[in-house]
Amino acid sequence: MSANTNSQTERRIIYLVLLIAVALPLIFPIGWKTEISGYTKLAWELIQNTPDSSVVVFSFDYDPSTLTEIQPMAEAMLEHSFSRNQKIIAMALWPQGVQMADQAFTEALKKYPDKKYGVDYVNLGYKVAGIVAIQAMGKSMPEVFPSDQRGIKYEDIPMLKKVKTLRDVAFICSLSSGTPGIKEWVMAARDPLGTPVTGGTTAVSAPGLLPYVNSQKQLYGLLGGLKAASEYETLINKIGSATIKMDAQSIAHLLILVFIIIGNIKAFYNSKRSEQ
Amino acid sequence: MKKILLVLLMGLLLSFLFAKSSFFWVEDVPWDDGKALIIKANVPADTVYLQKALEDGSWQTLYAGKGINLEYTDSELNPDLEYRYRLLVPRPTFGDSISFKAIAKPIEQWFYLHKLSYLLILLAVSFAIVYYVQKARKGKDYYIRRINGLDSIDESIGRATEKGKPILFVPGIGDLDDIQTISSLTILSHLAHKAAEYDTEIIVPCRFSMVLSASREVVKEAYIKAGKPDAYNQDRIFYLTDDQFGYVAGIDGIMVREQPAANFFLGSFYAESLILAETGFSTGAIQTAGTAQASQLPFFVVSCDYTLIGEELFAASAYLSRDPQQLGSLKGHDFGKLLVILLIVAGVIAEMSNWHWFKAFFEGAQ
Amino acid sequence: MSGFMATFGLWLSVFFTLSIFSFLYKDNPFYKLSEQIFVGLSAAYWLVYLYYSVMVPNLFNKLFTDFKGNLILLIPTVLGLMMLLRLIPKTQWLSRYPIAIMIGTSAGINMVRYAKTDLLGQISATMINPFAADNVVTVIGNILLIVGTICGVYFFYFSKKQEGIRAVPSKLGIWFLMISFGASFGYTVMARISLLIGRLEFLLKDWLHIIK
Amino acid sequence: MKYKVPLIFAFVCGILVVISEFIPHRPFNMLITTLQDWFMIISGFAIILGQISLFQANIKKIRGKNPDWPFYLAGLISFSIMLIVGLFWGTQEYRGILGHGDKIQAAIGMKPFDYLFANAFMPLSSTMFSLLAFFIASAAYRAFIIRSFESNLLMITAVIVMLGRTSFGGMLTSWLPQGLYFLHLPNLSDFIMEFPNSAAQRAILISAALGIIGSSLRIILGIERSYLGGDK
Repeated sequence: MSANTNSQTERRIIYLVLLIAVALPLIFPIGWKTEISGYTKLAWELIQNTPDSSVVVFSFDYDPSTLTEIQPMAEAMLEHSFSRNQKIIAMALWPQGVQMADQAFTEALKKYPDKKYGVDYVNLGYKVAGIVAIQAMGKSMPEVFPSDQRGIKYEDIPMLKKVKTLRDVAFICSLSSGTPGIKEWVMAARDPLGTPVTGGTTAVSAPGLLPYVNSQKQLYGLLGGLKAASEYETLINKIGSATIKMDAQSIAHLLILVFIIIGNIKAFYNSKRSEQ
Repeated sequence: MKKILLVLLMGLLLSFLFAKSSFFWVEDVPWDDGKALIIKANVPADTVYLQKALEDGSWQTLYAGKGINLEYTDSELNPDLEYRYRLLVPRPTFGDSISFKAIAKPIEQWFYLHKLSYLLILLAVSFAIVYYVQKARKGKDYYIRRINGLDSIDESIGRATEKGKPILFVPGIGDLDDIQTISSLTILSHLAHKAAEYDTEIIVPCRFSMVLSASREVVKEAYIKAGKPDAYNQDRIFYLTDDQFGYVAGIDGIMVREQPAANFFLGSFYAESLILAETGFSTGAIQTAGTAQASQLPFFVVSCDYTLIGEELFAASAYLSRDPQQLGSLKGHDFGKLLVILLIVAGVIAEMSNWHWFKAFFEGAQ
Repeated sequence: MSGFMATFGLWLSVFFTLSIFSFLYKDNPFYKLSEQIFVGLSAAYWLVYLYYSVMVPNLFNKLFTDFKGNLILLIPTVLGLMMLLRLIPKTQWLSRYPIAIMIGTSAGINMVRYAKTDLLGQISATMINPFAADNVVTVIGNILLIVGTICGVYFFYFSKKQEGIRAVPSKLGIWFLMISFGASFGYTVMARISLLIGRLEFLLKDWLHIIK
Repeated sequence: MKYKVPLIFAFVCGILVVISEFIPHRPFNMLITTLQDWFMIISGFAIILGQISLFQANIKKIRGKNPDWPFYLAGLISFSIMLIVGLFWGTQEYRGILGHGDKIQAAIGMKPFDYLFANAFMPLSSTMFSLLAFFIASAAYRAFIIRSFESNLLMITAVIVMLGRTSFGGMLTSWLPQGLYFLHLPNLSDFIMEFPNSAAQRAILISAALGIIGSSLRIILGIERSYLGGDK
């Protein structure tokens, strides 16, 4: 039992040190710079090269639990899309995504106050059933979204006049932290319809989605985690929340490496002792 | 004779004008659901106007611009209707314009041709699975290689018996419609049988009521088969809560209080994988985990003694149960894997030899 | 009033944040309370949004504005109600009909979507000429990609003994899997730390005003 | 009857989806649209079902005086409050049964539903997940011990990626000459992600896809019927 209590104490020490190590750089920022990876660049290029006044879809498929990672991406990508004069359809495959979308738009509209609802952007709200909903959007969007969040009929929204199915949008950007999310968009929109899909996801999901960023561009670039968010902010010359938080991130990573080293030293001593 | 020739010539000219002029014509989009037409024009003019007849008789301009090699796809059409288009080529010197007309009806086809490769692969794999399942049902026994993670079962039960401590089995957080949960229950059946033989207690906390009733059934059956129906204790297989984190917190409590000698985490797991494996480790149990959830595998691999990776979970369940349905299906999947390997090799060779049609066929380019 | 409510809301958030963090020391009543409130709130959240964004526009509005034209929607409504009969043991069997429709439809969708994206899509994405790249690093990478995919798939091949020469690709396959798990682990560290940063930022900025 | 008809339903729906994937001709493309519409409505009811059973389970625990019953009561109360304010006064964008509740909005600054979301739901949900940061640190501490070749492979990759994904990792190796620049930590970490990681993930995707095709096929053909409960 004593070994157990011992490991309990050890565990609590680790927790405490980690807490302090993350808090300090938040209070005293260091200002390290990040390098831009190819995946982020690719996603940026898609938005950058999509022509003026194309209609695009931003799908908010996450909830507050992953807010820190994904919200900065959402804000940066929205801002970028607005700056390219694209018309944005917002929607959500997660019910909590609706609130996340509202927050992101409030942020982006601060920079672009003349964007008009219904003309430059629209919020269609949440839809249940994930991949089935996307599949149905491929056949008919008004069928899936008879009206927007405010109750305005789909047909009466100016920017949606020419958008009948997902084929008519220039790209889909899914900000997702699980299922349904990017994978479902690739499966039900990109592969059958050919509409480009890009997006941002948590660092947990990123490795599993990277195989889709291939020569066929099943996925047109991908933002994975806070680092990618800060890279995107760099690309659009924005000093956003992600950039500021990268210092804490770097310190925490280093600390975990230190933990690994200590753990190994301890294991080495233990094995020596048991040999004797 | 001359008259006939003249009439023929006239007819030819007319049919040219109406059916397919070489300046302006409409084609059906092949292999689709009959909702689109391609309008093509080739007129050496800098400005042309492409217009479509609306129901009220007016003309809607679809395109304005250069007339050379013009291709315009009009989509969202109704396959029952005929559509009329015209091309206006303005003649500024005369102050008027020449107009070409074309009429067409979109046609619905019976197959998406670009999906041929996709259909073929799906059919091949499906037939293989059905074929092997049928054969297995008729009594053919298929070989499955030994799976490393399964070695832990005997070791765990041995350890638990020695220490007089129970075994903890967690069937994952998926409901019964998840095949991972079903595989997990098959393994539970085998484990319960062994546990009954050695008189070791087995604890099964469940997240869903459907999983609970299935687990009870499975364990009870195993105890009866082992000839110890009296040793079966229904209260050790219980429902905790539907909530993900509540469920995990409950299991954590069990691990700390009961100190099981061995933990099995088999089924579908999400973010809680790490919490379970970490707490289990701190109690010193031998841990075996298995999931097809790729994002959670690293944590199990790192903190458990044995891990069934991805499809190994399904294979383990087929291996232990010898259920012909599962065995046959697995054999069918294996056929699919061989096909995949062959196709990849063939594809790489084709690409290196510049035969790009091969890859294009599988990409299903339209 | 609204000023007071804002302050109260802030303290509420702080209370919940700290209560959950207290679990790190050990399980305690504050944690349990927060956990149950969380469960209750999230269940209600789902229901509310389901009502407004699915039930109202896709079902109720259609039925109320044009009942005759949408008569067909009564079928899924009845099926949905049959689903709810699951709650009563006697009528439980009726829920099998809607469940069968849902499971059958998703099985069909899964089958075609996975076959296209994860099977066909990934196979053709691996059909590459490794030597077409313009630098050595990418050429090596491409070769690794092809070999790794093949060996990985072979690792999951169960119906042959993997001994002698047959064991080699399988062994290679497991190495690739381990590298991939390591990479995922590294990535996940980043994700989890980000979440912690988010919470600390809230405590330090919105509550304690230590950072701006 | 109790099993046969549902199995036929599952078969018809599954086959319809598969056929409409390949045949563009009517009636399939229209049937599938209808089926998808229905699916969304039925799954709406399925979510309601889940929430009601949660409600029931809590009531059962409170009645049975489970040792933790006050907590379950708190859960029940919070559920009811959130549901009632949500339905009565709606959310930020949706109008509730009783309208927008302008007076209440003026009093607390926003709609009560959004207030609860921002000040209770959001902190709870995000803090719950942030606990994992601590668990992952302790897991790394005790599990990344040099052992077998395979576990070392995992550990080394994890370390490279962890370093490569920070600003610090970039600085650590920025002195490398141009020729060795692929060893630069961010590049190396991207290389691992792009090639060996993608290869392994691809292998997992392919074999899992085969497994899913197999089980879906078994469900459609009615060979696999455990989802209906009861017999095998």
